[in-house]
Amino acid sequence: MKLRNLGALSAAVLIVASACTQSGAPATGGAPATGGQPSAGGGEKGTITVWSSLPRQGSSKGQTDTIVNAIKLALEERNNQAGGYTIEYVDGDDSTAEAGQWTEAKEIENATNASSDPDVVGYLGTFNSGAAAVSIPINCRAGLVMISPANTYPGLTKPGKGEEGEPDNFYPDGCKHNYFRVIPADDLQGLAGAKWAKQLGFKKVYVIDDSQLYGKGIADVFRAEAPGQELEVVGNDSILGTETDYISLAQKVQQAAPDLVYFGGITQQNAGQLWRDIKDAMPDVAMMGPDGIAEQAFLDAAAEAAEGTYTTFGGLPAEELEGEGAEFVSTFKERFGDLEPYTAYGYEAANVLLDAIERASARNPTDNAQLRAFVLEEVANTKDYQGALGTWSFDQNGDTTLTQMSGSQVVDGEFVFQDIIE
Amino acid sequence: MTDIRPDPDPSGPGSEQLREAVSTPTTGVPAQGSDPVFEARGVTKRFGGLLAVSEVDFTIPRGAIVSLIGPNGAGKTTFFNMITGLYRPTSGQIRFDGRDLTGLKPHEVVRAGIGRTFQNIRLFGNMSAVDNVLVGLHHRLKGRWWEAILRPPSIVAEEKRAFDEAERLLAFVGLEGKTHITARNLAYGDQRRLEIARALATEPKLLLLDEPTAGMNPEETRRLTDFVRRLRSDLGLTVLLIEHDMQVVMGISDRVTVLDHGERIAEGSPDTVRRDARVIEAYLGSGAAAGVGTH
Amino acid sequence: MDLEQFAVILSIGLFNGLIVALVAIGYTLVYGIIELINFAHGDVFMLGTLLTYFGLVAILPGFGVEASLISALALIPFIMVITAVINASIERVAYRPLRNAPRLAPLISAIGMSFILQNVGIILLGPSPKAVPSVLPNDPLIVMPGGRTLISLNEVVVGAVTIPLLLALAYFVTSTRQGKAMRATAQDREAAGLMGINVNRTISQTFLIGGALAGAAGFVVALFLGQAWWFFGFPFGLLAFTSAVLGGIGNITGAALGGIVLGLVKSISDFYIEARWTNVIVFSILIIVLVFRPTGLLGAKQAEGA
Amino acid sequence: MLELHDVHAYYGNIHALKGVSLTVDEGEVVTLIGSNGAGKSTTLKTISGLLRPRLGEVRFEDGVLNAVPPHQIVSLGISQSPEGRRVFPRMTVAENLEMGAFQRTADATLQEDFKRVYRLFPRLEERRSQRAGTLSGGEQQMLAIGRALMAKPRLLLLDEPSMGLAPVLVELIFDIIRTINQQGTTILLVEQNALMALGVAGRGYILQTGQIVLADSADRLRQNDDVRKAYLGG
Amino acid sequence: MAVAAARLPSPGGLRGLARNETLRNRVIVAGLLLLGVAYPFFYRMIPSAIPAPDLNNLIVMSYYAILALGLNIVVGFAGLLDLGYVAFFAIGAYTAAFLSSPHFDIHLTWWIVVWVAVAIAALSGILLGAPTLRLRGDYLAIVTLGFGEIVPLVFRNLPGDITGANQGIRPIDPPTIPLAGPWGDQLSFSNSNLQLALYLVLALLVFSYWLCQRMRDSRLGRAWMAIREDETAAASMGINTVNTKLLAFALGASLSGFAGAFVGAYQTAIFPESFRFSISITILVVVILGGMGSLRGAVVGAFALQYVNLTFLRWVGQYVNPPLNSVGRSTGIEFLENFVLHSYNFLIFGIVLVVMMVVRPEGLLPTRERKAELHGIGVAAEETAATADEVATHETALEEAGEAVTIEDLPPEDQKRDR
Repeated sequence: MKLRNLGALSAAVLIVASACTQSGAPATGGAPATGGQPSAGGGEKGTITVWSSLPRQGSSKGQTDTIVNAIKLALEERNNQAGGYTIEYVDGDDSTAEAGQWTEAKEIENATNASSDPDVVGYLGTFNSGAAAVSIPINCRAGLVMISPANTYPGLTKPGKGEEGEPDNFYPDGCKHNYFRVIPADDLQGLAGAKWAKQLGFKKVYVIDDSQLYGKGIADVFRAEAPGQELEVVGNDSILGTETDYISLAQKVQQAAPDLVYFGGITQQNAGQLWRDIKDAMPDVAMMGPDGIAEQAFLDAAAEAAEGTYTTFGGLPAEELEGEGAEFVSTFKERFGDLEPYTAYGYEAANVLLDAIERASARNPTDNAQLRAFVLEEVANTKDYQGALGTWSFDQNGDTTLTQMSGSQVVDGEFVFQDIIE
Repeated sequence: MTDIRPDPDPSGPGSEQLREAVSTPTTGVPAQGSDPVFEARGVTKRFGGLLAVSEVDFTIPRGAIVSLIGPNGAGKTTFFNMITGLYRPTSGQIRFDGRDLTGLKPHEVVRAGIGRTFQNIRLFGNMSAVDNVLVGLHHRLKGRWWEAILRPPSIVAEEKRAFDEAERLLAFVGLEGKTHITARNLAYGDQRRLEIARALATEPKLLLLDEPTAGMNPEETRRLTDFVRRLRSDLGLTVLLIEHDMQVVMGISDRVTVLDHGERIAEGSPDTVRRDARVIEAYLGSGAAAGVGTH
Repeated sequence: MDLEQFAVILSIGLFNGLIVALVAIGYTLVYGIIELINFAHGDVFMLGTLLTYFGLVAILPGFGVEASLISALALIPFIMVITAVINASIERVAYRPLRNAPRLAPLISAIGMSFILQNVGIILLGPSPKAVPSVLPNDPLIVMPGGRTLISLNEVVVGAVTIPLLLALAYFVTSTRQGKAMRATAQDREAAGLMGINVNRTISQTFLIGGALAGAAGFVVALFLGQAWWFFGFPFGLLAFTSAVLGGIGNITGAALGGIVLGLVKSISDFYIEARWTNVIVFSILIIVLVFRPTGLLGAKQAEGA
Repeated sequence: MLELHDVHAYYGNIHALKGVSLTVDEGEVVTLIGSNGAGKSTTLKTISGLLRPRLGEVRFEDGVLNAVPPHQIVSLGISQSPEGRRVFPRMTVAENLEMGAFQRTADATLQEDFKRVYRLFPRLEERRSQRAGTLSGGEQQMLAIGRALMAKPRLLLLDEPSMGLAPVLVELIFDIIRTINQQGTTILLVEQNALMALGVAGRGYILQTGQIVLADSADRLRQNDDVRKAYLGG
Repeated sequence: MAVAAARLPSPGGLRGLARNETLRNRVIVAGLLLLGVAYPFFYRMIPSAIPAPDLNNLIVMSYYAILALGLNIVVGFAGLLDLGYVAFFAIGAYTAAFLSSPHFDIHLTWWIVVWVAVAIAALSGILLGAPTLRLRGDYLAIVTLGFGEIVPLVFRNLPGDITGANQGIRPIDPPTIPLAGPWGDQLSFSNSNLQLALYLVLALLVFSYWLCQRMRDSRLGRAWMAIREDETAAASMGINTVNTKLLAFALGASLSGFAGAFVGAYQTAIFPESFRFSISITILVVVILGGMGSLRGAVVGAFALQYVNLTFLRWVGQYVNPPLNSVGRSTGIEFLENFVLHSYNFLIFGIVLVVMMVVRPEGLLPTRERKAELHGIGVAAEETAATADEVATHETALEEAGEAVTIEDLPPEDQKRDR
């Protein structure tokens, strides 16, 4: 009996309470759990928060360490201030040690916590395209802007390039497009890969993907573009990334006798093992992959099997940057050591956001909720931006207008820049 | 099958069902002989190459107390397990109360009216005494799983009646006041009694007792023997015993069947069996024939 | 169908299966003696790959020895001893105090140990797989008329390490005094104690043997697949454990057989179907086998009392 | 030879033995009688080291056994045929016997003892390579006793050797017990079947709820009215 | 014997005690629920020095509690070790996703979908159980483990237009209640409104708890426990063990479907990758940590584990990480330099599990029976075939000496039947 009464009571409370919170500011959210940079002094307009959500554990850690450092550098250069606000930075982690990479639950948790905190005005991330697919809708509903330094899955922004219904279903209930990226998407990279393969003189290619959003997407583009580049696709395979070995798969590849093996996927999906087993079976075959394997972790895992591997990258390698970019590279090297491919993109994403905050602040928002809305608008208005990556704009989809791709090859255990692929 | 109805007068030793059984003339004492309630024909059980029970014919007259004896490994327990549905006979037929039981599942055998106890007491050790008996009542209750959740009045009443019935059964076997004691914490003799109460709760017409006196001292054994007699006289049950204690067997049984190496080597009244040369050779030994017995 | 290709696939499956068998036996030995699914066993194997890695990149160079096949083989006894001791210590710490607890308690404690070992792997090696210096040449040894390699040198080394270990174990268990003590302890611990068998020592011994086999398997995998990775314990452990159950858990021959069967299933499925379906196929086979043979391929029939 | 002095033993916090004192002299057959739950098997477990006494002392010859682990007690010369036989079902008869001699490595007299056991139990010799689990109950009991003898004990502990056996076998087993004793092994016999036990034993102890309530010669115990009533069924 | 009987409270007294317990329990439950309902209004005022969970954490704790209650039916009540419970979770979540998302362009309201998810999860429980339930113990465990691996893999490997493949399914429609007038047009129970989502999951949790409690205290509950204790004896008492075990599988799975439907709608997205083996293990650990068969244990276990995982370790990390990191920087030890406490959550769990099993194997809130089994009253030293008789033996000894352990001998908190 008691229980039943209580149920009715709580139902009533629930309706009233939620009606209240619906109309007012959301009464939910989480205090930042991770420590950020302590604010120096404190801006006259108060403190606002910027999140990043990146896989801080697992094998992407090498990459994300440098991205976080780049973000911190960008903040330091502005003394943790933008538009009169003191910026608090939360270094969010969307991975778990046990998974060794990003997980949906963690990404959802981050997006939920960030978007429900009214002081959060920007969300830098994500690293993995799959993670973005999860957090874009959450942040979109809350009107929180996202700038990714690394997502390359086309469907996140480009109609007709991803799955059916994309990208509209990332922006549900007509919420305002809140997602931007400073890196070119994979439709360009997949195409670049195919173009480069042709330039390098390959004829027959075997395509393997890691059955993840990013890897499969890029492999699909590569497959689709191959005929146009006079490449014959002689075989196709998907792996899960948790297999113990690929010896049998290597046999299958060998039987198809390609002169190039293209892998759409990332290091963390067991790329090293795949490389070793294929190289064991076919020592002379050439191998190519996207930026997902263009990192130190791949070299550690594949070792000598990595030698000669071609990688494409959706942008320019650090050493090819000029002007402001070159300046950044030297400062960063001095402070933190070597750069990874995405480091400069993390720096650029942070700066774009901070500049947008300056402009939004100038519009004198009444409260942080309005500031958040203004920041979103100002990020979208980024035009002819002169940054570390050059001069570029966001197009109407939220993509960068930069389309330069670069190709590298592993020589003596290091990625060596080879070519710019237009 | 008798429904468990509310008992207006809980003063008696047993429930309505129990008293009903006493007053039913067809199951009175000792209307045996003519009317076999249980019948096994040519029952055989093979385990791989091992012939555990071979072509055994066996009948139990209604209302009788029958014992099954034989050396260790003679196939007694295997035979028991075939009756109760734990094993399926390789060949042969088992009939009970006009029904063919061959190949039925254990719970179907119970529902047909055969209850049992185990040689090495198998109570639900971590459940209370009354819950053990309630499990015995399980198949006589009607509550379905959704009714367990919704608890309509009929189920609440049924549970109440079942609880009362269980308490009456506990009292009947002499466990009054031990309703909520966890079974494993009961004394050895009480565990034996509880096992019988649990078996009685299944409302058997035939009760199978597997070495009920194992581990009891002579005094306890005597009490138990009396109790088994009461089962027949008060409840009109037919009883089949497996027993090693020849004093019990000879004292209580109307008929004795002897198994050896899976075959029936003798059957008849205790006296006949005791004098049977094959039985003496295979089982009893000369001392027993001379009347020494094991106790 | 290309028969030569099929032969190659079978040979790959066979050698993979031998490695799995080594790990599987560790599961089955422990299960046989204390009826525990030792979840941590796969991770002890993983530590074997780790030790091999450190042995080749740090220890050997530290002694000024060049990493080669011969010097690597010299590492085996050390690795086996270390993993054996680790495994026995796990038993001492996490299972022995639970000897008389209900079945699930040591199982949970085993899961706990598995978590601990995985994290030790992460701490020691970092989160990414690390390439093990390749000292194991894969020169073709038996080449078929069509030109394909049936058996290569590295596979022979796998066989040369695993098969003698399997045979030695079989001899140990069936014919030596300690092996018999192990079997007796498995069948009736208390009675074994009454025979003068030191039960605790015998159980420790079982863990030592299981751990040593896991270490050897870790060594072979590190060399054969060329990687050490904290995550390896899970897929290998799952495969090995499934092999043990498939063969009839507790039965050593069964575990070896199960390992080889699953090795074959895996290579065939990887090649003829797709690698990502392999686990689905492996587990479907397991379920089907168990539905029709509830105690596994070579499992003991339920004892029938008469 | 064996002396228990005021031994207290517990299962968890159940006080199972409450000050048991008894002695067994060289060459004797002593029986311990009691109803189910009186603590008979517990007493034997305490002697063979499976259970540690919390108080009191177990002395064998000149040593105190209290803290000696079971496997060492066997090498001191005490072996036990446990209740319920407990043979190793998936090992052969010969292997079971071999396990009985586990503490005696590569002893030259081992073959002698095999012969002795096979002489006592010819059935076991017939079935030496059969798995113990496939033996009948009586054969398993013989194996259990034979296995205990393989340790060449000076003191043999027999726990309920007649349990679950057909009368004809009970007699056989007791005959063999007598023979074993005549061959020079001291025996402590725990039995439910008090009549038979008192038939072979010289002395007996009556154990009740963890305490010795009566100790006397077998003959006098048989005459004792209380004993008759409680344990002899008459 | 007479002594023991005299000391026993009368059955009526016992039942009276039970009634008081129920009343007390209800008051506690009501209090906790009120706290849960009020929490969103004040938790942001809690000073950061107190590690208070945020709403998302509370929601995760709650749906883990539902999952644990479901698995508890299978493992705790019926004694069947299920290592692949995540499969049913996946099935529930996918059902919800299929029926209310643009994936098939079906947009049923969640309030209907949740029941379909429950039904389909239950059905798959039966489908898995029917051929495999005759397997015993660890064989059943490995078969369920295999099933738990297969199901997410199949969702992941099938073509995208069927299951969404590796990309999962998104967006999933959140549960909504249409509203009119000044409050906006609808209430949405998803991660865009954590407060409402919390209320929804709490309601589901209370409902699940109530279901489990009712089932346990019924004919069915007794049958499950009888099977857990001794399957052969249970069959010999007229229990159809196959059907009863199937029912345990089905009802356990249905709660998992319940949680799955909620999680899909709450996250508005699902991915095959989320349904890993570690989820099955985590839920099992919750059940055992809480105390097998104990309903309160399952709930408390889930809250405790996820609280430590999601809130507490981070909070501690705030204080522990920076000094360790600076030590690492100054000493050059990379491990310390990059040390993040909560990333070692599984290491910490591992240690907790081992220590817990060694020190307190019956769990945090064991049922009376389990506690009795493991401590004090009637502990047999050996788990051998003779156990029952052994214990009986020693009990006899005690009882005859007038030392029988009766209910009154237990400390007061043990007298209630954890019910």
